Amino acid sequence: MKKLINDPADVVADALRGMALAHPELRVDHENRVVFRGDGPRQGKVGLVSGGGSGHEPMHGGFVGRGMLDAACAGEVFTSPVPDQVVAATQGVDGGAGVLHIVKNYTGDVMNFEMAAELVAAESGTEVVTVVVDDDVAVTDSLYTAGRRGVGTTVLLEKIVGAAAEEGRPLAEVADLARRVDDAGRSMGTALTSCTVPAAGKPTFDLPEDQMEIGIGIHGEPGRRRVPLAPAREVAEMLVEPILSDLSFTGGEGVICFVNGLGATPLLELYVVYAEVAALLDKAGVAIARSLVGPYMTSLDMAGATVTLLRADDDLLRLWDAPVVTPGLRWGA
Amino acid sequence: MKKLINDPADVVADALRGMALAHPELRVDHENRVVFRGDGPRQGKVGLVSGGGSGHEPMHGGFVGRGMLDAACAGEVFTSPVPDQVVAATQGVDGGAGVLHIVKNYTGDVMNFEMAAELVAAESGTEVVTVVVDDDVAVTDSLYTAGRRGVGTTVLLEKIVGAAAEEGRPLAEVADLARRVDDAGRSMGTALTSCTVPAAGKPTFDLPEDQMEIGIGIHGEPGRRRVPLAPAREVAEMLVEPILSDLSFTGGEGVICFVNGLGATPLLELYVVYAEVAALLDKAGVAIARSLVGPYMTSLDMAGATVTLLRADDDLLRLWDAPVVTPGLRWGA
Amino acid sequence: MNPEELTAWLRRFAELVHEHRDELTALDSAIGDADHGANLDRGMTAVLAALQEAPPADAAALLKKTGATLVSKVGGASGPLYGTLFLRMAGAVDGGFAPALRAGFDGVLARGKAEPGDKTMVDALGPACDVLDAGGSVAEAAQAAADGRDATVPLVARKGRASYLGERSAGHADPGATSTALLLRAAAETLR
Amino acid sequence: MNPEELTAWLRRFAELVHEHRDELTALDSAIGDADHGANLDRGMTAVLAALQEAPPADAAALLKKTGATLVSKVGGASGPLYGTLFLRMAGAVDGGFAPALRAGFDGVLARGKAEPGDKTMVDALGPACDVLDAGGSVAEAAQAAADGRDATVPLVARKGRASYLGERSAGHADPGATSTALLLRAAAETLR
Ligand SMILES: Nc1ncnc2c1ncn2[C@@H]1O[C@H](COP(=O)(O)OP(=O)(O)O)[C@@H](O)[C@H]1O
Ligand SMILES: Nc1ncnc2c1ncn2[C@@H]1O[C@H](COP(=O)(O)OP(=O)(O)O)[C@@H](O)[C@H]1O
Ligand SMILES: [Mg+2]
Ligand SMILES: [Mg+2]
Ligand SMILES: [Mg+2]
Ligand SMILES: [Mg+2]
Repeated sequence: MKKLINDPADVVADALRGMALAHPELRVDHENRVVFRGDGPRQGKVGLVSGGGSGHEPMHGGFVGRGMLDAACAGEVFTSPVPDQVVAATQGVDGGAGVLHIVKNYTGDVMNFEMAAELVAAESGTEVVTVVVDDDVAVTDSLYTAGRRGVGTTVLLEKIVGAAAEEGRPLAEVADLARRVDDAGRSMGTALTSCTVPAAGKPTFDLPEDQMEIGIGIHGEPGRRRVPLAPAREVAEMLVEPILSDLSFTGGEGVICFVNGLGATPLLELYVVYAEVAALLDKAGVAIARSLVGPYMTSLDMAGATVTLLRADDDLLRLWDAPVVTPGLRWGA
Repeated sequence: MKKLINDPADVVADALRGMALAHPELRVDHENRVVFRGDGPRQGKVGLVSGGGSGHEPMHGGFVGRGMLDAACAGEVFTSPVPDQVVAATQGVDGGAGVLHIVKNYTGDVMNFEMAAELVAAESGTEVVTVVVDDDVAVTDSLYTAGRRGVGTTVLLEKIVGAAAEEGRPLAEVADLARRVDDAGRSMGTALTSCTVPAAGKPTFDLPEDQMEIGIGIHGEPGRRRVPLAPAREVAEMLVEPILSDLSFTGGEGVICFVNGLGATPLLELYVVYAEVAALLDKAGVAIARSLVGPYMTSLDMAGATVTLLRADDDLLRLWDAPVVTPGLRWGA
Repeated sequence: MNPEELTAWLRRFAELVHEHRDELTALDSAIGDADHGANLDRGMTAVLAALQEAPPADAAALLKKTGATLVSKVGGASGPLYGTLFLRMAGAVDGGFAPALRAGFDGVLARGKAEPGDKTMVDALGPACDVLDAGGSVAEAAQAAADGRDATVPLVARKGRASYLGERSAGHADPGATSTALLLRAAAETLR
Repeated sequence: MNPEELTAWLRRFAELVHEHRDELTALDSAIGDADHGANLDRGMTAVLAALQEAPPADAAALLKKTGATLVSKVGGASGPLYGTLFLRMAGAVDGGFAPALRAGFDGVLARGKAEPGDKTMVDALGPACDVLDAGGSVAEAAQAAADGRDATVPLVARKGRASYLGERSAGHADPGATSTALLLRAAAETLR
């Protein structure tokens, strides 16, 4: 295992120390491993709390700040945070207007956030609403599975809903918006390599030099199928086609097109992929209203990319364009 | 070779297409492979032109925009741009106040920019001043070498000098400032893996699972020495110590501390490294005034990091804090 | 049940988890995210430390502390599930091991909403409870749990992250069922 | 010299570069940045295309076009250096191959400021010029270039990116010296 870390058991704590030092505008609760806005809690503002396993940086801690999250809980690598963390985050962002939990759809995340919400309900008067993000079209969504994973739409949702909360919209409205964003977003990913969980010390799976995985998630799991390595043009097709056939993106205001790097794929390649995705969307008659290209939701040192399309309307685009000041995403201020 | 690309021969052209599509605020001259500000040339403003081989994204094309570069020339992967590109860039940003060429100190870059400057001088009245960045303490700076490589300081310099040019300062002053920044910046890097040049198809060098290179540059070259894989704490020491012993950073306004990822190293690890670097600086009595952590100057898919320290004064910090609106670096607007 | 025998059980479970940490991680690598071994090892280490620091006075308090520690130290799917198992056992331990484990199992079902055959820890825990309820010995329950674990091999997962793999999840034992088989094996070795 | 024989030389050089592309890249991988093979192959392919598209009327025009094409298609260190070599040859080709090559060599020295023994293309080109100036044959010059290339193996580089490696640059032939040896070999095979 080749990583710039100290003891694998300390990686999350060490990285949080670095984050706190690099971003004095944030407040990091090292005991509970929660990253807070330095200027929170803000009275009368709905608090946005997210979190998940570590290893996806900048998601979620890097999205804490004005116009996005109020707090993010950092679990162990690929392990959802524990309820205590979520309780601490929820109480720490409570400005009297209630708290929204943004949870990616993984059994562990859902259960731990659920237990936290139960604890908060038992202990305090803070109103908590939970929205679960499930946008990965690689997973068959049926009664007989844990449902779709939450992947790239999470980043877009945290930005858009963060802007709405910043405007002072009430909890019910913010939660509705979050559900609307989740409904309108779809993602699909590919991996050229696996990744190495520090505590495991070796790659989660082996992928021969001439093969790639299609339909992977962001936890180093193998995908739905293994295919021969293909040019970016064909890879883009394998990612875009299932998204387009799952939901109609034509008409309206166009889409926010998000090409995400999984940690070990350089920006050069992401731009190559973006060019191919854009060409496919053009052919399909889907207009790109906004785009985001970069490593925003990673999977440790996995090489690969995910594509997310979010069907946008004027309201969503306005919220997307609103100022955001976080370590991971910043514009307008 | 596992890359999300099409034909290796097309990778730069394909990525520039993606960049142009993802950033409509830029203007990309695909024939000359130059990325321009969409709103340039700006009358009366010194034009800043940089460039180099591709494979370092977001450097340099991603640093084109308000408050930073006016144009960036994209060479083939790891191959400096040709004079024609630099001439096109120079002419395209000429707003009547002269043009600064920011060149990283590599023989190829220096010669190609030099030939371009000769051509511009012969063809037009545009005044061109060249500043060469040479900040890599891994390279012995003596009369008997090509001198130090230009690495991380380049990013900080382009930001700071970009802000000064945006203020309307004259060419001589902007060039002086650039030299001052170069003088005040030092860098050192490490690699855990080599990288694969697309046209070469295999890693530039082999690095056993238990070894790392210290003193690498950003072109996949081996470094000054190979050492056993070490914890981040010790790696940080191997990078920071040579910088501190090359130039005094104590006293004054402190430093801008830049921990850079080389393309395949995830942000999680960069924060771990940053925490260790910050601890070492604290011990050495060096105050961190500002920080930058992320993959801003990459070396294709190399795993590793570089550390850059820039001795800052109030003027530099004010220019660092000034608004910048580029795909790769953005704040204040 | 007295706190001593329960402590012995938990100690042995912690030992087994530690010994099988890499195996659990390898199973979770095949069909999950490679953290199950680290998760349970971290959790049970914390449990032993908590019990050591302030030994609970009775069986119920001990199980409660165990469950609470797992909930607050493990995370992931196994944290809430193993945590709930012990927390619910605490409420039924007065009746002995069998009804306590059944209550814990019901908690796991309520929390995780998995059904038998979904390729989860339920497939090891359920058969063990059935054996105990039918008057079988703890050793027989441990065997049932081990058989349940083995029976997960051919299954296609329908719960947890293994379900994302679809057909590709078949051919591997479920990590959670494997750790649950260790839990019952520890019981067989320490409880009468 | 007539354009035909120069064209034959350049064609053969392009062929040799293409054949040795991987070898040049491997040498540049050892002590550089793994692009020398691709750089020269791209450049010479462009040169052949340019000469094909509009065949220059005389030797000087042909060499000028070759140099200009290399300058605008190669980049890196080798683009300006090989480009300058041919551009300067154009000005001296009336005197024949030997003075032309010497003029080109002077251009390379002026542009790159390397000295003999710095482990660069200078170490292959210099000896070849010396042989020609002393009245040797092109074949003898090619041999001198090859020997010069071989002599770069033990050297520690002091120019170009190989110099960053310090002592570690010793033990490998210089890529530019190697391609220059091919240039002279092509000359030996095509020029009298
Ligand atoms: N809904 C569920 N009900 C019961 N057990 C489950 C459920 N989901 C997952 N599990 C169990 O949890 C195990 C995985 O635990 P672990 O790897 O620690 O958590 P995670 O899946 O969050 O990484 C699975 O092997 C399975 O036995
Ligand atoms: N200053 C110099 N003078 C002469 N030749 C040089 C000089 N610097 C580099 N070279 C030659 O250029 C070769 C490298 O060319 P190439 O790999 O194409 O460019 P780059 O080094 O920019 O990647 C070296 O092997 C060396 O022979
Ligand atoms: Mg997990
Ligand atoms: Mg090069
Ligand atoms: Mg797991
Ligand atoms: Mg080279």
